Amino acid sequence: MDAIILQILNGLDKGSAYALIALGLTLIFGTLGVVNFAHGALFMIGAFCAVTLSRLLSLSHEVAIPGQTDFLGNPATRDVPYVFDIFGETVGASIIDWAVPLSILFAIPIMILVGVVMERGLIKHFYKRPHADQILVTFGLAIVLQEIIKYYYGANPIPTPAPAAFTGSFDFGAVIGFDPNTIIYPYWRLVYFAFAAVIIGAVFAFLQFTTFGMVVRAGMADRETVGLLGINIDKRFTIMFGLAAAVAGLAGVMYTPINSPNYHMGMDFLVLSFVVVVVGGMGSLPGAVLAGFLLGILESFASMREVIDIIPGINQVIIYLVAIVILLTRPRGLMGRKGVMED
Amino acid sequence: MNVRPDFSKNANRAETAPAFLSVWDMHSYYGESYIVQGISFNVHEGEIVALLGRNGAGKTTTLRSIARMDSPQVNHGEIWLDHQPLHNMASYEAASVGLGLVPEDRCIIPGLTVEENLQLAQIAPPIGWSIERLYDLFPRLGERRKQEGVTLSGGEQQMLSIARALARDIKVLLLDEPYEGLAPVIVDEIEKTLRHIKEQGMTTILVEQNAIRALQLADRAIILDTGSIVFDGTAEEVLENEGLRAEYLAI
Amino acid sequence: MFGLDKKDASLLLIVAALVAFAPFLLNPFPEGSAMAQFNAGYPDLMQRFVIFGIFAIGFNILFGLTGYLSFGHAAFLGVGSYAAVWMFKLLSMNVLPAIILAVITSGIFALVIGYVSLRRSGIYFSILTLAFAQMSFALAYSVLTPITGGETGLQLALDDPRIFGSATTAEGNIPVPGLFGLEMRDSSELVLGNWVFTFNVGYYFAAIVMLLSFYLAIRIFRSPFGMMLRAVKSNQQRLNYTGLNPRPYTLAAFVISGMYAGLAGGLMASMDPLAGAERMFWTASGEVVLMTILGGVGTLIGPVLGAGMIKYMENIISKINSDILHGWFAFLPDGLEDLVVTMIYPFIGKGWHLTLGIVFMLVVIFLPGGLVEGGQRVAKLFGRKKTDEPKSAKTEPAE
Amino acid sequence: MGLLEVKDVNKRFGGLQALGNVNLSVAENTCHAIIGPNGAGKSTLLNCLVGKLIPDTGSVMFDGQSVLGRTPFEINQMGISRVFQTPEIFGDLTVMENMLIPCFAKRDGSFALHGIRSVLSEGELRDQAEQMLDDVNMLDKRNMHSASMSRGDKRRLEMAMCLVQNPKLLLLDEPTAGMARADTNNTIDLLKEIKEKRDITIAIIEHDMHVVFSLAERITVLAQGTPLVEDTPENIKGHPKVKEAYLGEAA
Amino acid sequence: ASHEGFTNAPTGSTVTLGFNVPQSGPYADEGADELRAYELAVEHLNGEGDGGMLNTFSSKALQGNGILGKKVEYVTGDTQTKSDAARASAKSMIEKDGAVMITGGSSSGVAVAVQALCQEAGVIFMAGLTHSNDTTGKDKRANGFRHFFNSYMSGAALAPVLAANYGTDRKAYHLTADYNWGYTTEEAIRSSTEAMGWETIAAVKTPLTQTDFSSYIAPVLQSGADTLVLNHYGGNMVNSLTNAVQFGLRDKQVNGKDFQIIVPLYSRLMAKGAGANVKGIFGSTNWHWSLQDEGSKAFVQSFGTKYGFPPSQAAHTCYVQALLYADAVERAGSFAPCAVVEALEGFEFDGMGNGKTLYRADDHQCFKDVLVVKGKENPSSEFDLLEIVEVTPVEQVTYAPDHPQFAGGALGSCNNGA
Ligand SMILES: Nc1ncnc2c1ncn2[C@@H]1O[C@H](COP(=O)(O)OP(=O)(O)OP(=O)(O)O)[C@@H](O)[C@H]1O
Ligand SMILES: Nc1ncnc2c1ncn2[C@@H]1O[C@H](COP(=O)(O)OP(=O)(O)OP(=O)(O)O)[C@@H](O)[C@H]1O
Ligand SMILES: CC(C)C[C@H](N)C(=O)O
Ligand SMILES: [Mg+2]
Ligand SMILES: [Mg+2]
Repeated sequence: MDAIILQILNGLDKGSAYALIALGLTLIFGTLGVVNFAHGALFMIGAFCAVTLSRLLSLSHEVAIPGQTDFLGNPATRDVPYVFDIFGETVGASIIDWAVPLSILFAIPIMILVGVVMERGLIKHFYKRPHADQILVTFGLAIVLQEIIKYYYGANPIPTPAPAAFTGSFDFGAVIGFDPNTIIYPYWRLVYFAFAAVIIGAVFAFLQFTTFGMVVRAGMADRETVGLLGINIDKRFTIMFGLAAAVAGLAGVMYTPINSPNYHMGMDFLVLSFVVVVVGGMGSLPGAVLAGFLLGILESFASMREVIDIIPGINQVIIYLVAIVILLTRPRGLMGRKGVMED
Repeated sequence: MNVRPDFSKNANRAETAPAFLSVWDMHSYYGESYIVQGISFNVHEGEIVALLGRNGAGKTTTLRSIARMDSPQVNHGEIWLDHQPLHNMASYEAASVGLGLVPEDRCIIPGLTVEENLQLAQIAPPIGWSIERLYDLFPRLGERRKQEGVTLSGGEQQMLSIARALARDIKVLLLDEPYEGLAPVIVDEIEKTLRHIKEQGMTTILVEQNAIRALQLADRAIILDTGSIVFDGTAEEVLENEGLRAEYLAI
Repeated sequence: MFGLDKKDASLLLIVAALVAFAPFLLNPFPEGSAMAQFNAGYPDLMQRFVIFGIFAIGFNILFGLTGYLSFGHAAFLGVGSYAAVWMFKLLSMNVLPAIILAVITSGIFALVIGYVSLRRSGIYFSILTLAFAQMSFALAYSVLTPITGGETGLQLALDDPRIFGSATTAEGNIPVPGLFGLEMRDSSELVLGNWVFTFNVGYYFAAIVMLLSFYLAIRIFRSPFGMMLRAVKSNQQRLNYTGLNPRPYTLAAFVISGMYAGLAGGLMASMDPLAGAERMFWTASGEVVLMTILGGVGTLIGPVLGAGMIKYMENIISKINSDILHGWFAFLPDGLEDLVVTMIYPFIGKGWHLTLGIVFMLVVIFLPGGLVEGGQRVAKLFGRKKTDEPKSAKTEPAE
Repeated sequence: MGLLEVKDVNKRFGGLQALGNVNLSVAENTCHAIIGPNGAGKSTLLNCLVGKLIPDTGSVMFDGQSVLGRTPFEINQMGISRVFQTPEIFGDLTVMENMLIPCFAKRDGSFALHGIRSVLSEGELRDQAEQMLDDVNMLDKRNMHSASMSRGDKRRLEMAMCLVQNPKLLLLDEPTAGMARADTNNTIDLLKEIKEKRDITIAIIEHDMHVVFSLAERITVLAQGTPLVEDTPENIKGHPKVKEAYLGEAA
Repeated sequence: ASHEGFTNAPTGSTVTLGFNVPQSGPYADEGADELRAYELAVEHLNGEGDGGMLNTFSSKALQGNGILGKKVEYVTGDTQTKSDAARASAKSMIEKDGAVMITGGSSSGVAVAVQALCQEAGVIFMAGLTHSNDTTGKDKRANGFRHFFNSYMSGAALAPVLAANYGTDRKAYHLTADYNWGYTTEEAIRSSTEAMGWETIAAVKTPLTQTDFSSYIAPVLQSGADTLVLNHYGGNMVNSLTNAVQFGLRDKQVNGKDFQIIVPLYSRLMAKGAGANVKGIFGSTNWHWSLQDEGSKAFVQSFGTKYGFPPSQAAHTCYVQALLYADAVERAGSFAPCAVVEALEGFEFDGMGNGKTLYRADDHQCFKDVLVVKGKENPSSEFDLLEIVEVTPVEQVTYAPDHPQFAGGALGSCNNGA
């Protein structure tokens, strides 16, 4: 029982990561109909916003440590961050400690800018082009972005921890009456879950309670006609793109404490997020979110030792297996709209 | 025949153009295919002009050029509406200064209900008839307001397309074969509607294969053939001119 | 000629000539010169050009004609390789049975996957094929290690129970694949002044297979079957109401293109008898998609050009290092030399992916029809300046 | 016993009864018109005949066999061809290729691998196709990319594609909508001629009364999903109910 | 040894070596460090720079005038950490650039694939970073040599240290990367820890492509295990370790003992990726820059001076491999692979950072001391992440050539190629 609750918790958390990444992709791919292979790169850039901010915050000057030498035998130095000089050591240290949450504020404008520039400069010209061309250009872009990050940050993962206050874990089992240590859960993952819920809710609200979503959907189905109705659809597409980039970026920022970011993390997630979006059904935001959670939970269950013992290798293939079953039983995924990218 | 270009080349169109809508020396292309080959005409305020011609003559292309759609590309020429130059505008800008096109294949937006299709028309100003008023005009649409637009019958879609144009406050209505696929009674209805809005000052260009019906309604007629104007005159002239009717309209 | 019209026949002849003289064409720079780095006329890369050409030609039969975008085609290539290597291990080192089995196995595999995946269209189809391929990869990498060799890959061993032929050579090594005594890796060199040209058995064998596949592809493109496939892409609804069943057509196209992939896989294993699971990873499937688009979707020669371009960059650009760069620009004054080298350095060697990404973007932005379109534009520049084209710009499907 | 026997067919879309107890019998080698107001269910009825929709209840017999439960291509192979209300053609293909596909379907059945011989070697089929194109006056367009034709041309092409199959029953959903008058007249002649020459049975939906009355031998009037009357053209013309519900002043 | 008739016999005044390293993909940083080491080695071989370990190497055959008087040149390639790409790259070095020796790589799959290729083509392969038993076990080849240690050695070196620190009564839970290297490492650690009394509660395979290990980590505490062994490397290791620490495993007490995590194979670059999470965690490594023997000091000095940071174990093993090859050629007096094989087989040397080392003839595996390290609690710099706990003497990690973990396969005979 406790094992099951634990895996559900895990699944919810994994699912919220999938859902959040898929959400951004759905805005571009499911709604604007652009096969965006650079979406993973946006997620990765978001994560590197956090890395960059924490680097900026810990920008330091060197102070010699008397009496010590470094590995080459030269006098050793110690780095003192400038924030220590400005705010004093305690405040300075906690600013650095809180770099990841602070990055949210830092990342939003950057990601919107990235999204808008990408759309205006490139994607705009590809709405009417075949999907094949979109694949090639966004894949090319993804490689370029990835290589730029690799050039400046190296190929190795860069640890970017959560604030100390969130690093522990929480004995959830004890709270609901199980033995201690049976259901423990890291605080940051709870934060991530809550954060995902907020973002998902906000995006839903924005698209549900304004006509924006309807206009964009209409524009995707028939740009020409929407133009005839006096609507500047290009502008809205740009906004949508900026929004999607921001969602992807924030997913990346918040993900950094869970796994140290590296330059290819976007590619690692790319295929999975396409699977989630399609299983959820093209053009459906609730579908993407639902599929994210569903696949997350099933993946968690499939990774249980008891399950692997019965079906060896099931943890390797579960997501794809479930995707196949869903797509075969439900023609347009869980909640897909008719006619979106069906040909 | 009867083309009357009434501008001199370099005059300021906004001042010299006597007309409400004027098209001057317009050339349109689909990619490399040269379709509309330099046409000029004027439409006065409150007029209904019938634009006639065989299949492939370039009628749709002309309307789409005026509405500033992405294709065809207008490589040369000027289009003025009420002292505003349309030729530099994108289609949404043209729409916002008062141009309304009812496209030939109706272009009902998939995925949206009837009502949403109408609401969509009222997002960008200027807003015209209220949705309720449109339902009064086309009660069938009112009955089907929650149905997805593309599942409407052919005729119902045509009504929706016209209603959508009227939902915006437009100065010029461009109708591309509005009667197509409509039951004769409905055609009568729409004709009445067009007369009605003409009385209120609407300017209309009507493309129609049913030339007789169109000419009965129109003040003036323009006949196109392979991308050029071969006749521009009053509707009566066409009805009286046997040769013209036989050659270009087969009526 | 060969049942082709004049245009197609001359295309085939041109390709045949290019392929036959590739050892010369790809080695334009004298040995030891600074530019020799750009020579691509060595057996392995030439083999790769034609083998990936076959893969892409086959992929294009499905994608270019029917518009069904499979994102799991590498699985068939992988299956073909495994089948071929097993044939080497168990039967004989002759490449013919290996290739035949590779084609058959991948055909059967494609039949099963295609039958299921083709129940859906568009993106749903793409994801189904992707899922099947990823499952194949994951299982081949881990659980199926006894059959596939897992991460290491399936390779020959000194104790293989080969039925026809011996387990080891006289010198105690593993025998190499061949065709009735002709070893695939045999080469002869022709030295002309400073130029060295290599003629490799394996390459010419693969090249002949490629030409046959190319010829078959042209015939398929021009056949009623090919026309039906284009009709599937254009309007399935109409096809249905015209009394034709789209499913068997698409399935046949899927299986044919799967067999092409298997053929490529079998050839790969024949040139180099090792089959690794990464061959089936989604990036490998993505690569053939990119090759096809880069060259020109639905064109005959495009996919081959795309394959060549990507493989060239992967093998040539990635091998340029700063040492070589300094060598090239040694004639410049020192400061300038360093500057130039620093500016170029990010794009070569370990930065070859960056160059690749930029090339992808440039091609698709400036040549919407891929490299073939680029070729056509060049041809137009030099060729007849015919502006009196009839009204319809496009009267025939592009090359 | 007619070639086509529709018995008690019902079809609902959610709350809407699109077809209610439709009975229809089309006799062999006649031209039977179905008319009725927009949204009456005419196209829905056609959809039930070709396998696009499955009626909720009722039976559809063609040539003594039930069509229900068969796929569209099987039904076509039985001998029913359909022209759609909005043109359905192979836009990426040339006009000639568009014509050849039905020829192959007719000759080789619903699936054939055809080996790898060239399309060009199919002289006989090409002759057939050219002949048909000539009949609809489109021979000069045979190498054109079909998507870039005007809509009237697309419609003619679609009709030619259906005719070249030599179907037993030809279903036409507003074939002349948007067609120029001259071509409409040609089409009428063509259909008449073909019907005579090839023993084709035709069921036609049209709002153009000129076409209906020139072609039809029997007319069924559908209203709100149910047949109102079925009679000869003369009687329909004078039928007061039909006049009121559908024809309006046109009659 | 024959001098004539071998693949790519150098004819001019230069000799070309092929450095085949991962330049893209997850091990790109390691590849970059390997390449730095090779460039340094080439410098030293050609008599430039300070000579590095040439000065401390026990064999004095190398003169600093290239190899056999021929100036050393090199070509580089990208393995992409994929066997296919690695083989293609190696092939082009052999076929196009005339490389007479290939070295490098950062994964056992690649090493095994390229080793087999070199055997067929008739050139020498000096493996880079490869830790799987199979490289010199069932997939060994006569033309291939490995200086790096292997899974078995990691197990043998770690077990006593673990016993001393954590006792002999532990319940271990293994998470194992689901591929060849994972299997051999799990087997090695299991057999050596079980031999000293530990119990293995479970061993769960994790997909190589996994990035979030939470669903594998979460059940560990419930299982009653008090030790977690992460048979992961690279990104897998960074992520699984980070996840394990997030789940608070290290703060827990199970069976009355502090919960412990073990990472059998450490590398400094990976430790950097995992950040503070590595503190206090045991693992093994082939070499570390803080070693104080003369060879290591000389190497760190010349590498650090050139590049500004200390070398990684990847850099070290690659540098040594390059020197060992050159030395063997020099001693054999020929580039012919069979001659080089003969010179390397059974070769004993010292002064290369790991103490006295033997290239065993039976399987071409180096036998030398193995380091047991621990994540440092208070690092003094960004490079100072690991501290050496013990230098396990070579005797303790030596095994018989027919040890079950290395069963199957045969060296075959050396191949001179064309
Ligand atoms: N998208 C297109 N690309 C290329 N040519 C086109 C395109 N659309 C139309 N044409 C060509 O332009 C010419 C004029 O077409 P247009 O649609 O304007 O005719 P029309 O007068 O509206 O005819 P109809 O009465 O049949 O609707 C035709 O010859 C047609 O083939
Ligand atoms: N898929 C559907 N879902 C809901 N309602 C539908 C659907 N298809 C058709 N209808 C409705 O069924 C009715 C009959 O439609 P149908 O298309 O058969 O009319 P029609 O007689 O062909 O009209 P027209 O002459 O205007 O083409 C219409 O009111 C239409 O809105
Ligand atoms: C880089 C190595 C030390 C580990 C690697 N995964 C291997 O297979 O050997
Ligand atoms: Mg038109
Ligand atoms: Mg209808």
